[in-house]
Order: sequence, then structure tokens, then C-alpha cells
Amino acid sequence: MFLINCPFCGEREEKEFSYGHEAHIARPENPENLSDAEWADYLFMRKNTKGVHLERWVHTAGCRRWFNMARNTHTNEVLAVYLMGEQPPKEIRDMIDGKKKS
Amino acid sequence: MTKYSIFSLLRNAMGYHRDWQQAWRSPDPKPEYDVVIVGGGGHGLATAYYLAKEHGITNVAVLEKGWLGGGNTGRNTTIIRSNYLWDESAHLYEKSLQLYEGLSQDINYNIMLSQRGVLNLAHSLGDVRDTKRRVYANKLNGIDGEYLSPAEIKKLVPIINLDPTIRYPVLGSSFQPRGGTARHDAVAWGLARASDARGVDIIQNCEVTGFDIDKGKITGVQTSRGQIKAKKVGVVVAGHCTVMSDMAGFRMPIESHPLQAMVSDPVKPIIDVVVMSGAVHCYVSQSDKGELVLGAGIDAHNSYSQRGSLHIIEDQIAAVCELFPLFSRMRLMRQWGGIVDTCPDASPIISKTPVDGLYFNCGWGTGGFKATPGSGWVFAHTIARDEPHKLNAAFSLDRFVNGFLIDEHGAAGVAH
Amino acid sequence: MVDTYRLRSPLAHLHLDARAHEEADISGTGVVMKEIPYRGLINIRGDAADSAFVDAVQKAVKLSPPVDANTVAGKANTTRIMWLGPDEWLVITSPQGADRAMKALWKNLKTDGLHAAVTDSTQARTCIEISGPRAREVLQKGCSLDLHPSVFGPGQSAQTIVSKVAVMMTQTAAARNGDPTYELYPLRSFATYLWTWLEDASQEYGLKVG
Amino acid sequence: MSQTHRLHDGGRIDRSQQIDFYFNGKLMSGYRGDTLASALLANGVMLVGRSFKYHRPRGIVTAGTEEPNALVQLERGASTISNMLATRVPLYDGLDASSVNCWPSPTYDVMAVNSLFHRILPAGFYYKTFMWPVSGWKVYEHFIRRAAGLGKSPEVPDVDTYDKMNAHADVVVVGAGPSGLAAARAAAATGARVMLVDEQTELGGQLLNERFEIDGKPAMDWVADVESELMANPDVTILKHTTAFGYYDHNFLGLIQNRSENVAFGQDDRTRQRVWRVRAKRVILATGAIERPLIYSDNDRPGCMLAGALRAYVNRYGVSPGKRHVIFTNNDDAYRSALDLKAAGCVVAAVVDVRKDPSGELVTQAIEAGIEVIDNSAITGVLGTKRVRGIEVMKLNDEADGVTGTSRTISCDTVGSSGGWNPVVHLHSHSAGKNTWRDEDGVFVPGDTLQAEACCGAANGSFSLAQALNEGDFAGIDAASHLGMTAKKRPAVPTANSDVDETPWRTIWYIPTTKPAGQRGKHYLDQQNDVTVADVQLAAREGYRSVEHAKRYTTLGMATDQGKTGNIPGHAILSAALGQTIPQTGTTTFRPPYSPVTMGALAGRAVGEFFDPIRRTPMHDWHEQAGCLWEDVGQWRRPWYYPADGESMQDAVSRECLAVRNAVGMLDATTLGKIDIQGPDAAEFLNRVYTNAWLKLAPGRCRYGLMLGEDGMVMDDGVTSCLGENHYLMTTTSGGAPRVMAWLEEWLQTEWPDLKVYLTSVTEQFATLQLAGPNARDLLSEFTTDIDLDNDAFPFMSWQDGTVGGIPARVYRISFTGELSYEINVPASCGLSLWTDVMNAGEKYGITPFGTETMHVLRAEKGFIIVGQETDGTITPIDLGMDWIVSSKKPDFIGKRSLSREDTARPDRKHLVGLRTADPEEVLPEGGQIVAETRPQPPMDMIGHVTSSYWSAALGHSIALALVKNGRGRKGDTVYVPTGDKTVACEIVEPVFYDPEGSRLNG
Ligand SMILES: Cc1cc2nc3c(=O)[nH]c(=O)nc-3n(C[C@H](O)[C@H](O)[C@H](O)COP(=O)(O)OP(=O)(O)OC[C@H]3O[C@@H](n4cnc5c(N)ncnc54)[C@H](O)[C@@H]3O)c2cc1C
Ligand SMILES: NC(=O)c1ccc[n+]([C@@H]2O[C@H](COP(=O)([O-])OP(=O)(O)OC[C@H]3O[C@@H](n4cnc5c(N)ncnc54)[C@H](O)[C@@H]3O)[C@@H](O)[C@H]2O)c1
Ligand SMILES: Cc1cc2nc3c(=O)[nH]c(=O)nc-3n(C[C@H](O)[C@H](O)[C@H](O)COP(=O)(O)O)c2cc1C
Ligand SMILES: [Zn+2]
Repeated sequence: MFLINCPFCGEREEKEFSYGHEAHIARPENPENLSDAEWADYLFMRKNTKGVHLERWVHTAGCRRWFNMARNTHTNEVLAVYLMGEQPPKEIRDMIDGKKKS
Repeated sequence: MTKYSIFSLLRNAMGYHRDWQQAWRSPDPKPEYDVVIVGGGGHGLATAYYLAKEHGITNVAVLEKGWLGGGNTGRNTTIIRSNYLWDESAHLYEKSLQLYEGLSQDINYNIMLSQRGVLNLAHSLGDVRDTKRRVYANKLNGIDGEYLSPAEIKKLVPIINLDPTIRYPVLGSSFQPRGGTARHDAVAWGLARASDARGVDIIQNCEVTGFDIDKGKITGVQTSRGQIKAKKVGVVVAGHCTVMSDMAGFRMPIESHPLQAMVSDPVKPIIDVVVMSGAVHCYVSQSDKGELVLGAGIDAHNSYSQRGSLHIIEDQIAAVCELFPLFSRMRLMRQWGGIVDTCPDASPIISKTPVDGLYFNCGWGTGGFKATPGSGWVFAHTIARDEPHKLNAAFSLDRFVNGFLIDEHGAAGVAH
Repeated sequence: MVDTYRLRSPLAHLHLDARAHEEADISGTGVVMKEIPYRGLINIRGDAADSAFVDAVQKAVKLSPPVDANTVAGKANTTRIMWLGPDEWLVITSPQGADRAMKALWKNLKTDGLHAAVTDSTQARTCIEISGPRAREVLQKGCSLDLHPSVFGPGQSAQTIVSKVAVMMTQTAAARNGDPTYELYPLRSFATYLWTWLEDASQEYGLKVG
Repeated sequence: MSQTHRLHDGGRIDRSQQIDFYFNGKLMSGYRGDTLASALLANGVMLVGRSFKYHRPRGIVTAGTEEPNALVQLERGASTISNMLATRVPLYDGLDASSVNCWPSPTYDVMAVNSLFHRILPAGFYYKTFMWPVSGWKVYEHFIRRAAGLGKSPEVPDVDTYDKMNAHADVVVVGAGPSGLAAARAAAATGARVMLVDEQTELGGQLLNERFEIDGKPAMDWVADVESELMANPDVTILKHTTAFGYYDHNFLGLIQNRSENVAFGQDDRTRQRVWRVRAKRVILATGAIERPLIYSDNDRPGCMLAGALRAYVNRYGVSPGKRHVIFTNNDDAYRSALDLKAAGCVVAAVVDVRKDPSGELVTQAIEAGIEVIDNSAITGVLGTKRVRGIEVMKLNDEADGVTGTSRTISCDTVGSSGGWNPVVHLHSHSAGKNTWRDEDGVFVPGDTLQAEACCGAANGSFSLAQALNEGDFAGIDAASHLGMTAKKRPAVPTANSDVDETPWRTIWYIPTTKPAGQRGKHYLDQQNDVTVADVQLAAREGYRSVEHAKRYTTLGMATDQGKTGNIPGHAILSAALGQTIPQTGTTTFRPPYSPVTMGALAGRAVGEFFDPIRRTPMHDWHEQAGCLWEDVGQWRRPWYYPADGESMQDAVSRECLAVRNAVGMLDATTLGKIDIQGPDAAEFLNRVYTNAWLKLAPGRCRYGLMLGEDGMVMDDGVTSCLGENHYLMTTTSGGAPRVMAWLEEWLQTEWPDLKVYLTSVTEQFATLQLAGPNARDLLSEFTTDIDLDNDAFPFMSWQDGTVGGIPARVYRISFTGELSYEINVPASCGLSLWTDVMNAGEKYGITPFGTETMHVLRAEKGFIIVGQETDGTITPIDLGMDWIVSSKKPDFIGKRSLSREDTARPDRKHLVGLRTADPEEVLPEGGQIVAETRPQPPMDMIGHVTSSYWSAALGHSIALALVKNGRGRKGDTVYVPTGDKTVACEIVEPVFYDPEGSRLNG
């Protein structure tokens, strides 16, 4: 069971949180202008990265706030926690890019 | 291939079992195959087997990054049933169950199919309604199934707690008598042996690390053991399918989650059917060796760690103890996890892809062991003919675009 | 105010008063528990960085909403404000002070130009107070927070889970002998489960109803 | 005295406290401090049970958790426990144990015939046979399954209770041997919060079994000193008889504590066992090492033990395991056993050593003590079946892969073998810690890990006492310093005197005989599952080459001991058979639990009434007293119906329905979700989450809304009211409330943070009394003076504030029953009081309390949907015929785009329709499948299913709602519902059966 550092309440066990799946999927501005395939991409297609995964969590049993988290899905290591609306810290972006290059 | 039988066993006993052949060879990869199957789980092996058997395509390699059957095939709770709600699913899983029923003889390897019957319990009025709906649908699809009252359940599972005052009392159940379990490893090994006998190369410790795609058409795969050319490639890697689709350059509607299972210490027979409860989240059967084989639901988060969290098990075991208070004093002997590939509509994808000659079979999530032969059978057809069989036509990747989903969440409870 | 004879607390059916009467001598027990119903509980939302909001709260209840996570402003048994999240607080008042606080908060916070919310939750929860030398152990049976006094001392608060029940929780000033006192605020529909569970978990230490 | 094998003195047992116990029904006695195993041995009992497959007689092998053989069924009836290790059961008064897997007794076991067929029962034989005839398998399986299992499951529910404790620590030390004690002491000295855990009943670890000295005093005195020092520190928690069973991600440990001395029963109101869920900042694993057996022919005979176990029994329990002992070793440590046996006055017939000219100090001591040392030799056979009678010894050849010369027989009844030690890397491995192979002595030692963890002492492959103490001390300090803590006064590092010069081990995994494996006796690797060297070799030969295949094919390491003694030798044998190195082969995966964990303890208190909370409304007690039956809705319990004496469900529901249609009924609607919405953008927010338009709802008015998922499917519904400017109250379904609240917050916080809206759940703030029926207005008017109930002043779909019965109330005029209806919301604490008053006053109006079933019938008569019944996650509003609620003007709302996909836009999707059965008395089964044409036999094409179906007392005929493919295009058609024994014909009709004009709810 993970120990998750809620950016507002501090460290709590995973059971207090709900998982919100992949982060940074913005809802399209004008859905009506999208093709079915583009809409399906938004609705269903997910990164599911093996390695550094950017995801969302919500502190359900605590402050009820949503936040982002970078976690290695292979090792379950939590690499960073950052607020909604923020981009992942630079070192995380580098990790992801580094991975892309390799 | 030496035929397995009581006679060959006796004959070999004379020679201290020194003369048994290898169940399958461990050849080096050839430079080129007609078909490369990526993933040596049950589904990949079944695909290779039926390619050879049904379609005469024998220049086939199964590439497995670890040991064959070491993925979800080797870690599932082995529940087999075909009583799914929607026609598309029911037909596919029923095909699979029928293939299972003849598989031991077909592949000459005893997979220990045990059709002891599967119960899916209902604990609320809503459950009852959904369960009956599924049973009615099953019947009209020609699938065996009944709805049982608590009294009828008691006859099948005398030890279950039917006290109507418990938190979530058992109000009824569906029962599929032909459902049951099979020895998971034997399914993988038997299919490997039978495929090998038909000329399929089974290559373990060979990880696919990339695809060779030329003008939208597949030409081969990159592996940890070098490049292998292939006219067609079928990918059957369960939890790793998006790792593969990333390599091929298209997106999938799949997430990989830990799913845990566990066994108790071995005891004398005490429960004779498979009992599943979606509502209180547990399922139980007893293996031929005597362990209780137990499972529950997935961990919510994505993970490739092949480990899950303790709290999932705590909740699940509480449910087991509620339903079977006498298991409270029994002990867990081992727990483990798999990486399951969940699809938004809880149905699999057996499909052509945007890349010519590249086919994907995935999304079985928590419930694909029961589909192993059927999945291989339709996937072999899809690869051989470059078009789906009518049994898997609905399970295409396109359905996420056009909306023809096959949503098995609502009525199937846990999908094992 | 409603006639008190009409009020029935979420745990009334457990007849705790009668038990408290019977078990009046609480010396030597490990755990003492009681229900404190009808405290004013008012949920407020707003932006703590906005001085207009802070001033409005201050004006209404003479306290500023705490900005430190997991803390409570104000003294036990007086009006307090519990931090619930970065933009959410719970104002706790005496039963008598509830209506007045609600009105004052509404009046001050619901003014033009201020985006704030005020919601009466007085009826939605009850308070279970648990104290005694073994109170912490009882809670730790069902709560995964670290309740060690160095971490969760008087004035600390949290929203968390005890057994399977979501609670707002705070530690009020420790007793003179150092034994802690905790207040748990579960939703009223869960109160019976939580009380019964705590009672069961307390058995081995000796429990009295206070 | 029955304790024939008890030594005259010595041991840590309390001879003043005799304890009587039963084994296989026979009364025996031992002392406090004994384990069941030591007491059995004291009584001369070595044969404890039978093995799984061949039913071979099996004895006690070890003195600890690694025990593969000595399984017993502990106690009987409700407190029985299967497959308990005799070596880990502390003796208590009246203990009642019996052998497993044998009948009638371990001495004479009928199933031992299996052993005769062992030649045709090699690994995996069942995969090769039982296939013909096809129908035969069912019969074979029946017999195979009958033979399954070792012990027995209880047959009655558990009598004990369990609980859990959550804990946090700076440093958790697992293992309280010298290394763990040193670590705990060093860490505690820094002020860190330390938790020290050991599965044994006493601290000391291996020291309990030895005659070592530390800091110049007997080692156990040192242990006692450390213990009292730690006990005095309030920040140290010591848990004895507590096993760390699993090590999970993010430094989370699961421990299981035996809380009662008597492992089979709880005592003094306490729970029998407790699971500790521990979050550690740092973890120190000082879990020691497990001695590994030498794998010689017929090494499973009762009397074949581990060398270390022999001295454990002598030193710790004052028991001589046998009358004549032989030590068989590849290392010097086993000589300690010989010396300790000898010192205790036991007979040591010989030490057989596989090494040539062993020369360490302990060897010299043994020779000086007059013990015969037979070097460069191997045990090639064991005499005796139910107890060792002697051994055969031959010289090893140079490669140690064969034996030479003539065999010599040594008579003895006990053999203690030692093939070296394996660090207990289990916990380290649970959370993906790696292990590395150390070639010089052939052991896997812990390698890299992701956790904040360190290993020390024998667990780290450091086998000497001095090393254990040193490493432990360092690990303790190091762990604390990672947390920024240092000791003001650093305690001195303990010193040991026990370290002596030792000859290196000679690692021989397989002790040869004159014939290949399997042809002369059996070399057991996994004693519990009867896995032999020949089995592993067969697996390799047959292509099961991966260590994981070999494991599964042979079942090596899959028994209750999980291969603690047998795995590594087994993997070595496999490596040899494949011609590769052991690290190439690798190990199988270590998985929790370290040793079996009681399921009841994992469930803890969360069983029975605590399995899951029941949510109670303020009126719960009233309903209960009124004798209602309950329906579970989410976690809520709601009245389902209120049967009068002797009334059937149908009668009760019909009575309730008619009361609402003709008089007035009252429903407890408290459970409906209620969300308070405030903020300048509240209307805009509603506009985005609902399918219909919300910008123009005036204060005082209510509107029904449907919420879709982004996939266009109906997710929830409810009525939302405008309470004032920028202030709304949304209601949701009872079961869906938490999900809807979470869903709305998610949109606000993640997608639309710019919207100024605050949401607060107020479900529990109110008690909600729903009055429905033609008399509702008259009845309500008796309770209020300040609410104008006139139809014009208070029309359908509006609300008013006021007082009801003197209680401040908000009354909504909304209706789910199709009747004139008011929902009265009062402060929750007043709910019961008002309910009671209204019930009393309502008598003259014919008031009847009604439950969810009646509500469902009434709404079905009106064709109102229930989300989750008419919908199942695949249904759009258009499917439901609710196009009217889907705004075509709004550019967007959640789910809108999905409605225009190819499949969702199809005109012939399933539609909600009504069904009228040809026979008006016939009530269709809910869930029944609908066909357009029947066939004599399945399969039949299904076109839909019955979603709701009831007897309508008001209409005098049955009614049903259904989802049918192209249903709206089939109005008037006859369709069929095959129900198994018959087929019911019905007509497709409009889904509204009652008062289609809505005059009643508007009136
Ligand atoms: C705990 C648990 C319980 C379950 N219980 C049930 C049940 O009771 N009933 C049921 O029907 N189903 C159950 N399932 C689901 C079922 O196990 C799976 O759906 C099914 O086994 C999938 O088979 P597969 O062959 O597709 O995948 P796998 O067996 O996972 O095979 C995929 C293979 O692909 C390999 N691979 C991955 N990447 C690469 C690469 N790059 N190159 C080469 N090879 C690669 C993997 O190593 C793996 O061996 C359960 C699953 C789990 C985890
Ligand atoms: N000379 C040799 O060949 C040799 C080999 C091995 C050990 N030893 C001796 O053993 C001792 C090693 O000391 P140490 O402290 O490293 O180990 P130890 O064996 O003394 O202590 C380990 C303790 O950990 C406990 N333990 C193991 N797993 C556990 C779990 N999961 N949960 C709870 N408890 C658990 C064990 O019961 C034991 O009490 C020294 O005295 C050393 O001389 C000698
Ligand atoms: C149906 C089934 C039954 C099992 N029975 C046992 C068993 O009796 N003993 C055992 O140790 N493991 C048993 N296992 C678990 C395996 O040992 C192993 O944990 C699992 O296959 C996952 O592999 P891994 O732990 O090596 O990752 C069983 C697994 C399955 C799927
Ligand atoms: Zn938080």
C-alpha cells in the first residue's frame, strides 16, 4: 500500500485516496468539431506507461483535493507530487524525455 | 512426439523415466517466419497451435520474453465459465469452453479441466435482477445456466454462510454447471508441446523490443536475440500491450493494473464448486491439491510491478470470512500478483491494427484464462485470413471510435 | 431553535446517558467515550489568501481560518475552526452558538464580490469524544494516521478514516495526566457503526461511557 | 517418567511447570517453555505424520519456521487449525494435536500404498495420463481430489476474534537475534522510535540455541540486559511471537502477532492474533539464516534432522532428539552440535564430513572430545523406515559426484545434517529487492533494493556472531542517521568470544550414492510435497528448464514451508542438470507471507457487524419497530416494505400502493444525495453537467436533470432546485450520491478550475419525509401555517421554506410516484419526531408508510426510470425516450459529443418501452429476455430485456418496462419472454401506464 504525500494534508496511506488515471488529458475545446476518432482518443486512449507515469489522485477521505503525481509504474516509486494545472517538475520531464530518446 | 498415456508412463517407469522427450524444443530463432506471435502466454500459444492445426501455417515462432506461461496465464485463479451477458461475449466464451472440453485429448496433455460448476452470488435486489437477466440471456444463447435460491446454493456449498441477517446476505446465485477450473500451467505447457509438435518454434527469453514497419506494413520484429523477419505479427502480451502499441505507433484504450491472487495451506476437500461474489469482492475454489485459491479485484492504480497492495487482500479476506466463517482459522500460504490489461468496456480486443499485418489480442483484463483456446482460435483465423472471424468481429479496436462497445461491467460483476 | 424534546441525536438509540449514569465512576478505565451531539458545525469555503474572506470570517466568529494544514484554531469547548483543506474549514461552536454563528457567517461571507460558501452541517455529524490512557491505542486499531503525541498533539486535526468511517478528527488538550482526548466527527448515518466499533475495540482495555 | 528423552538438566524450560498435552489422543507431558516438537521429542516421538504424495512417514527436521515436515492438526472442532508446525507451537496445557494426512495413524497409514506406485508417479505424471476415456477423467478427478490436502479445514465457524493495529516507526527491526538486538539498541539510543519484532516467544534468535558469550557473559544474559534496556525506553515497542509476514511497497510491513500464549485460543477478552500494519521510515532486516540440509538418499526418514536443530533441542529445550546421533556436514558449525550434544551427555556416534581433512578449531575440539570424525565421506543410505536405524557411509570421489570403496554401516537413530546456511532474504525480496550470488560459499545474499532498508547479520550473509553484532550495531546507527538522528552517548559495540577459525564449507548439493538419483532410495528436496532430486532432473530433461517451470512441474517449494530448506538445493540440482551456474538459473520469486497467516487475522475486526457500515437514517428505529423488511441501497438500509401480520410481500406492496394512489403514504427519502452548490458560476456549472438548460431556473423552482458520462451514457438523475441567487441544491440517487459528488468535484477541480463554484454534501443534514397521495395536502396543512399549500402558490416543481410541526423545514413539491407529493426536509435530528407526529395525525387520512418496493411500482406505473435498473451503463437519454431533456441548443455538456457517434446515433438502438402481457395476471420476470420470434429450442435471437415488472394494484393488471431493439418502431407488436417453463406473450406499448397526462401530480 502506497504512502502518498497529499500536497495539502501530508503523507497518508493509499486507502485514503482515489486514483484518477492519466494526468494532463485536457478536454477538447469544441468536441463537436472533432472526428469520431479524435473523440475516441480523448475518451479512451491512455498512455499506460511502463516507467514514469503522470497521473492524478484525489484525497477522497481527506481534503478532497485533486493533484498530480509522477510515479514509476514499474517500481511504484513516487517521484513527484504537484498541483492541478501545473506541469511536472523539470527533472521528471527530463526523465520522460530521456526515456523517449533511448 | 511421444504420446502421453498410461502405457507410455508405465513403459518409461521401467527406465526410471530417463527417456522422456522434451515437451517442447528450445530452438534458436530462424531469420524469418510466416507468422511471429509475441507473447508466450496461453493465448499466444493457442494462437500458434490453431494457426498450425486449423490453417496449416507452421512456420511460426512464439517469442516470449521470460518463461512461457509466466504472465497472467501462470498466475490466474483458473476460473472457467461462459455465462456472459451480451451475445458477442457469450458466443466467444462459449466457443472457448467447448474447445476446453476437448482440449486434453486434442493436445494429448491433461489440462485437468474440472467442470465442477461456478456460482456467481447475488447480494442485493439489484444483483438478483442482473443475475437473472444474465441467466435468461445465457439460456437463450444455448448456454447452460440456472438461477439458484439460497436453499439450492446450500446443497452445492454446505459451508457457505446463508444467514439472512449478515451485512450482505446471499440472496441467490447464477450457476453454470459446465464452468469450473483447469490447471493453468498445463494449458500453457500442453499447448506449447502440441504446437511444437506441429513445427512451431517456441523461443523463450526473447523479448520483442521493436517492430519493423515499412510503408505501413509489418516486416519483422526487433528482439533481444536479434532481428526476426515476419510476414505477419500477432501480439498477445496482456499487460504489456500498450508497451507494444507504443512501439508500433498507435494508441490503445488499455490500462495495466495489478491483480492479486492467493492460496491457503492445503486441506482436505471442503468446497466442491467455484464461488464468486462480485458484490463483496472475493472468489474461492479449492485446487486439486487442496489449497483454497482466492482472489478479488484489481488495485486501482496502473502498475507493472506484478505486486499489489495488502489492503486489497485485507478487504478480500474479510469477504471470504463473511461468506465462509469457517475459513477464518485457515491460513494464507502465498500471495502474488499479475499485470492485467483492462479495457474500458471490460471486453477484449482481438483485432487488426493500423499497421498492415500486425494484429493485437489483448484487453482480457481479469478474465481471459477461460478464453484461452477460443481466443487463440479466432486470433489464428484473424491472422491467417487477415480478417476477423465472425466470433471476434465485434471485438475490434474500431469499436472505441464508433461506439459499438460490449460493456460487460454492469451485468458480469467481477469478470473472472 | 427547535424544542429540544424533538431532537434525537444520532446515537440516542444506544441510551448512552443511562449507561453513563450506571458507569459513573470512570477511574481506572482504559477508555472513556461519550457522544456530544448538536454542536454547531458550519462548513465554510473561500480563499484564505483573500483578506476580505479572512476578515469576514474573523468578524463573524472572532477567529481566522487556520492556514496550517491539519490544525484547529481556537480552544476546546469554545468556538473553533478546523482546517479541512486549502479552501475549506469547519467552524465548530457550542450547540447554543450554532444558529448565531451560521447567521453571522452567512451575513459576512455572502456579500457582493466575495466568492465564498457557507453551509450548515450541524445536523450532518455528531461528535464522539474518546479519552483515557488507552484511547490512542483504540483509535490506532482503525486509523492509519500516526497518532503519536509528537505528531498528532493537542490542536492537531485530520480528516481520515477510522475503521471504515470517514471522520473529521481532532485532539483537544491532553488531560493533566497526559492522556489525550480525541473528538471524532462522523457523518450521523455512520455514527452507530463507529461507536459500536470503538466500543468493541475498547473491550480489552475496559470502557466506560462518560 | 514418560519424557524418556529429556536431559537431566539444562535448557530454557521451566521444569517446575509440567504441562499435559495430547498427541493423537495419547496423554503426554512436557514443560513450560517447550514447543510441541520439543515435547514430542522429549517423549520419544519422532514420527509425526505422513507426506503429501507417497504418504511416507515423516518426523521432525528442524526447530523453527523452516520446518518442512512436522505438521499437525492442532485442536479439534471450532478451534482446530490445519497444518501447524509442531516446531512453532508453544506447549500449553491441554494442547491437543494429531497427525495430518494419514489414516488410521502415522504408524499405520492405509494410503501408504501410494508409495508402492511411486515409480509411475513421478513429477507431473497426471499431465500424461487420465485422458482416456474422455468421460473417465471425472472419475479419476474425484479420487485425486479426495486425496488432496494435508490437514483439515475447520467445519464450524471460528470462535476467536482478531484485530489490527496501525503503527508508525522510525526504525523497524525484524529479527531479535544478536544482530537485530544490536541494531535496535543502537537505533533506540538516538531517540528514534524503534519497533523490534521477532516471531519467537523469546528474544535472542540463534542465541537461544547456543552456548555463546557476549561482553564476557552468557549470551542470553546479554539478551536479557538489552531487553530490559529497550523496555525502559518508551519509544521502543517490542513485539514477540510476532512474524513479519510481508514487506510491501513504500516501507509498509505486515506483522502478525500471537496475542495469547495458547496459539489456538484467544485469552482474557483479547483477540487471538493481531495484524500490525506498520509504516516504517527505515527497515532493518536481521532475519538470520536458515540451515540447509544435505540432500542424501532417503533423507526423509524420521530421525533425519538438521544439525543446528539438534543443538537447539539440547541447549534450549533440554531434550536429546535421539539415543545415538550422527552429524553429517560440509562445514565447521555443525561440529558445535556434536560438541553440545556430547557436553549434554548425549551419544554422538560420528561426524561424517564431506570435506577432506577438515582442520578448524571446532573440529579439533570434537576430536579431542573423543568424537569420531569420518572425513571425505558421505551418507549413501539410511536404514529404517519409521525411524532411522542406521546409516551407510562411503568415501567420496575427488569430484564428489560419486562414491568409492566399501560402505560402512553406523547404527544411530538420529542424523543432523548441515549443508551451510542460507540468509533469510525473503522479506528483502518481497518488495522487489534483488539478491546476488556469493560464489565462495554458494549463498544468495541481499542486493539492491528500492526500499529504505538494510540487512544485517546472518540475513546479510555474515554468519559469525561478531559480525552479526557489528553489522547490527552499524545498521541501527546508520538507519537513525538517515533520519537525521544521532546518539548523544553511543553504547559500546557488543563483543563476542565465539569466533574461531573455521575450514571453508565444501558445497555439495547432491550427495551421491552408487546409482543415479532415483534408483537407490530417494533424495528429498521438498519433503512436504515429496519432490526428489530425480523429479527435478526429470523436469530439466523434459524441457521444463526455467526454474519457474521446474518449480511448477515438480511442485518444489510450493508447500506450506515454501521451500525454506529445499529450494536452494533444488535450484542447484536444476542448474547441474542444465549444465549452468546457479545464478544463471536464479531463484523462484519470494512472495509473502513469510509463513502462513491466519485469514481471520487479515480480516481483523471487519467481519460480522463490522464488515461494512450500515448507514441509518434518523427514522431507522421507527421502521424497525414497524417491522419493515430492509433493502440495501449502497451502504444505506432503506425500508423495502412493511408487511402486516401474515401478509405476503405482494399483498403488502399492493396495500401500500393503493394507499398512495387513494389516500396518502409516507416514505423515508432521507438517503437521496443532496449537494449544496454555491457560487457565481453555479448555473453555468449545472448547464455543463446536465443535459438540459439551467441558466434560467428561478429561485423557488425545481428542475429534473439527467447526467451523462462522457461516453454519453446515463449516469445519474435527480431534481435540482434554485435556492437563491447563485445557490442551488442538487439531489442525486441514494446509491449514486458519493459517486456524483466525486464526479462533480473532479470536473470542477481538474477541468474547470476557473468556475467559481463550491460544492458541499448536505445529504445528512436533513431528514426527508415524502408525503404522497391525494390526501397529502390536507395532511400537511395540519402541520404548517406559514407555507401556502395552494396549488397556485405552491405548484408542482417548486419549493418553499417554512415550519412544519414547529420545525424549520424546506418543502419541495416534487413527485416520483405520480401523485400529489411533498418532500419535507427538516433538520436530521428532528426527523423521527416529525415522522411520528405525521404518522399519528395521518391516521384519519389513511396514512400508510411505504418502502422502496412500492415506490418502484408507483414510478413504473408512471414510466419513470430508475438509473441502474432501466439503465446499465449502455443507455443514452434518447434510448429512454427522453430526448426532451437533451438540449439541442447548448453547444456542449458532458457526454454530448458521444451521442453522435455511429453506434449511439443509430435509430434502431434499444428503446425503453412498456409491455402488456396477454394475460393481465401474468407478471413478467425482471431480467427476462425478449424475443420477436420463438423457436422450440435455444439459441434464439434476443431483442431486449425486461427492466422492471410489477403487479399494478391500481390498474389491476401487470405492467413492465423493457429495453427493446428499435422498440419505438415496434409499438403494438407482440413479443415473447421465454421464462424457462413457459413463454409469455406481450404487446409493446407506451412506457407510461398511469395518468399519462400528469393531472394527479399537478393537481
Ligand atoms: C491474479 C489473476 C487472476 C485471474 N483469474 C482469472 C480467472 O479466474 N479466470 C480467467 O478466465 N482469467 C483470469 N485472469 C486473467 C487471465 O489470467 C488472463 O486474461 C490470461 O491468462 C491472459 O493470457 P495471455 O496469454 O493473453 O497473457 P499472458 O499469460 O500474460 O501472456 C503474455 C506474455 O507476453 C509476454 N511478453 C510481454 N511483453 C513481451 C515482449 N516484449 N516480448 C515477448 N514477450 C512478451 C509476457 O512475458 C507473457 O508471458 C486472472 C489474472 C490474474 C492476474
Ligand atoms: N557459524 C555459522 O555457520 C552460522 C550460520 C548462521 C548463523 N549463525 C549464528 O546465528 C546468529 C546470527 O545472528 P542474527 O541476529 O543475524 O540472526 P538470528 O538467527 O540469531 O536471529 C534472527 C531472528 O529473526 C527471526 N525472524 C526471521 N524472520 C522473521 C520474520 N519474518 N518475522 C519475525 N521474526 C523473524 C528469527 O526467528 C530469529 O529469532 C549468530 O549467532 C551466528 O553466529 C552461525
Ligand atoms: C491456481 C494456482 C494455484 C497455486 N497453488 C500454489 C501452491 O499450492 N503453492 C504455492 O506455493 N504456490 C501456488 N501458486 C502460486 C505460485 O507459486 C506463484 O506465486 C504464481 O504462479 C505467481 O508466480 P510468482 O510468484 O513466481 O511471480 C499457485 C498459483 C496458481 C495460479
Ligand atoms: Zn489531502
